[in-house]
Amino acid sequence: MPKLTMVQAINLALHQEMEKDESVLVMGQDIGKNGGVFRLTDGLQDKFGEDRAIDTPLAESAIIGSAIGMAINGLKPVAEIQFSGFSYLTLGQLEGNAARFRNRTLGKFTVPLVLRMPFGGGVRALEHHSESKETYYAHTAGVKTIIPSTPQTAYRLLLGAIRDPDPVVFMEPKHSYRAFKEEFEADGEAMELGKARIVQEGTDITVISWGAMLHRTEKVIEDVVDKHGVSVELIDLQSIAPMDAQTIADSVKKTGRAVIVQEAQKTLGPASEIISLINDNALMYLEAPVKRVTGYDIVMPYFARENNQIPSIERITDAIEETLAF
Amino acid sequence: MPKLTMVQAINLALHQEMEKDESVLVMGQDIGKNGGVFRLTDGLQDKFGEDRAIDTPLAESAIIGSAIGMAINGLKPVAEIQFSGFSYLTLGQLEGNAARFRNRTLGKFTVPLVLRMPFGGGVRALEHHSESKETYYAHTAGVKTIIPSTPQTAYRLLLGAIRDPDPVVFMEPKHSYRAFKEEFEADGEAMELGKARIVQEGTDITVISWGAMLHRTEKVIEDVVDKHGVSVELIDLQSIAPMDAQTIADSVKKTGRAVIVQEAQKTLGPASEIISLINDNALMYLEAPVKRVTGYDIVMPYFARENNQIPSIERITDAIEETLAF
Amino acid sequence: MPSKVIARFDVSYLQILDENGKVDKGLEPKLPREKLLEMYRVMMRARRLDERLLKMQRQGRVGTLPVSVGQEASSGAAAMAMAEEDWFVGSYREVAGRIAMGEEMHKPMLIYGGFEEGNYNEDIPRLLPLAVILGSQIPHAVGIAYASKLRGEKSAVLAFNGDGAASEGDWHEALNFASVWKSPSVFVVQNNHWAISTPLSKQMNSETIAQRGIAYGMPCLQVDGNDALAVYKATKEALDRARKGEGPTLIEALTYRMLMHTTADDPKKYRSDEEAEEWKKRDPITRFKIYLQGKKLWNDKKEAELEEEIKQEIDAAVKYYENFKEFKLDQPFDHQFGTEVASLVEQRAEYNKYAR
Amino acid sequence: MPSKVIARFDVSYLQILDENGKVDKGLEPKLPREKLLEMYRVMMRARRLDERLLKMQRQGRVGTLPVSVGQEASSGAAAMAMAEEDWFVGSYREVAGRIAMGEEMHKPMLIYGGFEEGNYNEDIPRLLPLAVILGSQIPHAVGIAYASKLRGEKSAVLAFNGDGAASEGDWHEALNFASVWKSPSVFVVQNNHWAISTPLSKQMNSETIAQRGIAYGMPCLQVDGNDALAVYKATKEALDRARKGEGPTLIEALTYRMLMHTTADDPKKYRSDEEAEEWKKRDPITRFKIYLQGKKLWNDKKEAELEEEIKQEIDAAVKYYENFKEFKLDQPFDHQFGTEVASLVEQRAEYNKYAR
Ligand SMILES: Cc1ncc(C[n+]2csc(CCOP(=O)(O)OP(=O)(O)O)c2C)c(N)n1
Ligand SMILES: Cc1ncc(C[n+]2csc(CCOP(=O)(O)OP(=O)(O)O)c2C)c(N)n1
Ligand SMILES: [Mg+2]
Ligand SMILES: [Mg+2]
Repeated sequence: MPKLTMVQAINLALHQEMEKDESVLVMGQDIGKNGGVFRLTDGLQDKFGEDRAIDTPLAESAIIGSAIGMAINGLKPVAEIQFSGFSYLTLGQLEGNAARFRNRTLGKFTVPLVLRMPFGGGVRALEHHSESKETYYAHTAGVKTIIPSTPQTAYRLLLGAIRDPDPVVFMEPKHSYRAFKEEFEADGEAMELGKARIVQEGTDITVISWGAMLHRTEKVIEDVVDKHGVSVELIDLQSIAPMDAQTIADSVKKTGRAVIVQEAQKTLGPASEIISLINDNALMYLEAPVKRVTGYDIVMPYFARENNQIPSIERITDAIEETLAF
Repeated sequence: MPKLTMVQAINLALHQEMEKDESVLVMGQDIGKNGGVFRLTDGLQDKFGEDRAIDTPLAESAIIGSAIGMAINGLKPVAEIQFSGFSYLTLGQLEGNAARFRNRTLGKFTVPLVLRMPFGGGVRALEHHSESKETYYAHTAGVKTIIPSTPQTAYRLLLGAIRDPDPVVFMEPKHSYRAFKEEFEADGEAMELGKARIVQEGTDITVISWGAMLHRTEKVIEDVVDKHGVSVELIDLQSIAPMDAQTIADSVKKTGRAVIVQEAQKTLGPASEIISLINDNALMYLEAPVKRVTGYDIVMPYFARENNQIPSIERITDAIEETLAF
Repeated sequence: MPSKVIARFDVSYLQILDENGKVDKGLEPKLPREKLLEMYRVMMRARRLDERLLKMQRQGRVGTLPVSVGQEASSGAAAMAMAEEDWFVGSYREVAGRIAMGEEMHKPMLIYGGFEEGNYNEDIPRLLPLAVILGSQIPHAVGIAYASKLRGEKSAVLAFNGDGAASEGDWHEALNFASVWKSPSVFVVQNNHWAISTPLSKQMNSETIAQRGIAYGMPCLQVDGNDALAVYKATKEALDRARKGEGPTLIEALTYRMLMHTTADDPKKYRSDEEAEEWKKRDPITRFKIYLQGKKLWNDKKEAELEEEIKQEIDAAVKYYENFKEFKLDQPFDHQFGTEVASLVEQRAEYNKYAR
Repeated sequence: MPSKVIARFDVSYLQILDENGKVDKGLEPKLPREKLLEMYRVMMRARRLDERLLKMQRQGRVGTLPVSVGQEASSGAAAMAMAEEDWFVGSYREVAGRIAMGEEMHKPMLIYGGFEEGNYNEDIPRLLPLAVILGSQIPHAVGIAYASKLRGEKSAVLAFNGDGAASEGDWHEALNFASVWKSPSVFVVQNNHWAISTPLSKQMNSETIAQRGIAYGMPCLQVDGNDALAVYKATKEALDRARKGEGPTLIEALTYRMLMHTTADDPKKYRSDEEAEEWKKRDPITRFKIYLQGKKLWNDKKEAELEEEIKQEIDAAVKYYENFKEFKLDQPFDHQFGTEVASLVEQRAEYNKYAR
């Protein structure tokens, strides 16, 4: 298998799953001929036709709203929102309907859909194109919220999301879309949703991150390990909701220290829940306060200042070193 | 001054502020002749006319969207969303525009508006009428999120919200609308936004709540104090964002124990941020894990089962007793 | 400003049975006698069910609820125009339409009693539950229709909303999608002149709601929504066209909300009794009864029999509802997800510890 | 289905200057010579600015950006119809309109260079910044107009959006509000036939966008958007009516996006070169130049002088932009709230510790 970028991996997952399962379709703005503004859906319309790779009119709420109807009536739509900054327009339908149909009808009508969207900064984009608002979705009972970090996990998690019988919000860190390639198994195997992934085992400190921040954090860890000779456990959260409390607690019980790196704003970002889960399940093992390196509680700045809002190598390094030294 | 309910207190605040400041107006569905479905705006149209107490067409996004325009052009609109369950339709405008205009234009265009909405359960209402989703707003940089708990604080906080130069989401615990009356000072004084309120000082444990849950918690505390002779500090959070980290930390440093009672679902409810702030500022003072009593991570059930989703006297009691005994 | 006209449009109005029950023979649909009798029966069952629900609410046996009194033709006759394979996507003021679909009478009692169990009908596979978020059901209708069409099924969707809901963004987005997709769907707007306390004049500034169809290049018309024959005929033709692949239709059914918005509402605060009295004369049921009588299909004896039958049906439903005590407390956890979620297993245990 | 027609509507089209620059004398607005020259100047400045921006983007000196080439008349001439006290509420493809409002050329450079500082003009109090969330600016326009009207000011709002944005729910909700409120506002839809890669035929299924006005009982018309005179005349009349209290108008300006959607887009993936070539013949600037020449208001010498003047203006803007280095790093904290917030004071300190 050649090495693939995350864009290629996601595209491949869509190709394979649409081939395998007739009820899967993709839809969204410019996803057909144009292959999506980031080319995630390239080639799908050519292969599966306009009816299964639908260029929709420009209306986010109706994209998910009609996808809900399709899902109720036997399809498995994978809808793309062009940038997560426009996905807040879908929250009425997502919270009010996608998340509720199963429960509302005691399982008679269900909504197996995937809402895909690129998110996050670092690509010199315009206003509204660089947000990290996974909290909106993770705080929505009845919806699963997934963020992959590598081509391989993006592939497997997307397969898992499409095959999941319930609505899944699938947020793609666009900074990692083409940042690197990876050796790759395209074996059609899905990854279970709801599980964090231990990227590297360690005993002195637990570092938790997800999406594009994971890679920045990995770099810091290499340096920290080199410099201080410590043993770091790195966890890729992957599933923002449901959150894998067990893996987090097991790790912190072992290391006694934790740092969380998130791109989202501080107040009520996923780190808040991680800290709370540590409080619930491993507080007495903590040897230092958990540190969170996050965006500030400000609106995402335009790109000239954006890098100061996104956790930097320096901030992550300081947080890890301070926590180790506490 | 006669005793007033929260409904009357809010109504009075609106009357006084519209009288005092010509640029204040109210708008929303059925808020005019009908005085709002909960009568919060009763009498305002009679007194100030249809142009300053506007019955809008039925469209939440345009209610806030047009209110943003009014605010940009010199008015101070107080817009009502009939139930918070329909407020998610406003998030696109709220996050994308209300929260951003000041920053986007370096202070040239600002959006002093208030978005009022009743929220929470306990009133045997229909689906979508009993939610507690303050997190959506509290996680939105550029917006303040306020929840009053008593007639007096509702009055003062609403005045504070209307006079605030930025968008404020004002969530009213409808279970407390008419639950009790209170002796009342209608002196036109606003309360500063962003501050928690110490309802009762104590030294053995800190209990934090807000909105309707505060009253249920107060009852439990009376019993616990009676039974165990402990000293409890009760904090009314009031301001979900910005959150009053100082008051929380000071209290926990003193007591070493904390319980949080929230109606919202568990994952990423405000309690998660409170726990994180305790972690950040007072972890080493903790003698027990912070306990949170919350809604479960399920869709709000219809009212026959709703009481099991809302923190009950028993659950709150157990949480406090367990934390004391830890 | 002088310039050239590049497009012309018009909106038609259909009435077959006038307010006095007089029928326009030229327009009268040729319906079998059983269908006509069934239409009357559906409307009567809906009316009596509403009346009983109101009473139950006043007695505190169920919670807040809306009733559909006066709107029995605009949803009931429309639903009777459906084919077996069609879908029904309603809002919450289609009691008659749901009854026409076969919904059992204890279902709304369960819903307004606070039980999700009222939201599905095991044997009615294409009847969606109530939609409370106004307008949000309309995109669902379009998606359902899309799926049927994609599979090549001959199935259409009949969707409902009120005059107020037509102001919502979702409504616009969905009608546009339907038009672009040539979706096999029919949109009935029950224009009952009020959205809670908001009159049409504050809801919109156009002569009809029907003309919104023009915006989407969608066939549209206005019908007398209290005239079961007109509603039936317009809906039937639209559904047939939808199934033939000719795309969607917008039907505005002019009707009136004869009672309060919900039991929590007091119309005296905002509208005159006279207006409501005026509309009583246009009652869809009375009118239809006169029509049946004129055709010698109905008489007092049959009326009495029907009343008795309905009473028994409703009594049985009430009984079912009142006996619905042994409900499963932790049902919300059964159907939160279709897969097991560890945190919810834990939370269910806590829930069950305290539930009652 | 036979029935009676209850309402009729039509949609008109206005063109004054045809594709060859021939003017319809009967329709020609009587504009002073200076105004005509200014109109040309505005369009030319916009065109050249766009071209320079494109070049800067290709050189990596600014980030992704959209240009408005081909649409200079539909926003520029419309803005020139405004009165001093009117508001301009745009989207992002109104370079000419903004220039007509007096925006300085370094402003867009700052925006696409990643600086919020490009978003305001100290001396242009009623020009709103770019709106990126499609359609979301339209309710703002309605609210701004409401406030002016409430205070009894004679001021109208001119709002813009594209053909794609007209599919958004906000657009529908806002136009309905405007109509109900008899809002002094004018909505110009720049129908440039594409929304990124989505052609009109997949965006809607109706002959015109103008006819959406019928849905709201709002006067509406279609104009040749590449004809500055038609755009000007239609907008002027609509704004005048708005200021007189006669309510809003919907204007569809037929135009064409001659280049890519943004610099990140490649139109070759989805549309034919021929289509774009066809539209080049309808260039709004060429046409207007022929008109001016016919009136003896323009010649090659003036053209050369104007080009030189514009070049200098743009060079100065680029210089300003390139010197914009000393920007305040913690600006986001200055304008997050109008009051002091304790947590942000703390966070600003951390930000400043790491910022660069
Ligand atoms: C999105 C949304 N906003 C507000 C409400 C509250 N609400 C319930 S019914 C109603 C009026 C609906 O009017 P209309 O659409 O005409 O239907 P009708 O009640 O007349 O049948 C309102 C405002 C709601 N259910 N959903
Ligand atoms: C709500 C929203 N959805 C999606 C986008 C992404 N997007 C930016 S421009 C564009 C196409 C807009 O087309 P149109 O309204 O016709 O304007 P034009 O670009 O042709 O001027 C899209 C889909 C957006 N900015 N906002
Ligand atoms: Mg109505
Ligand atoms: Mg366009």
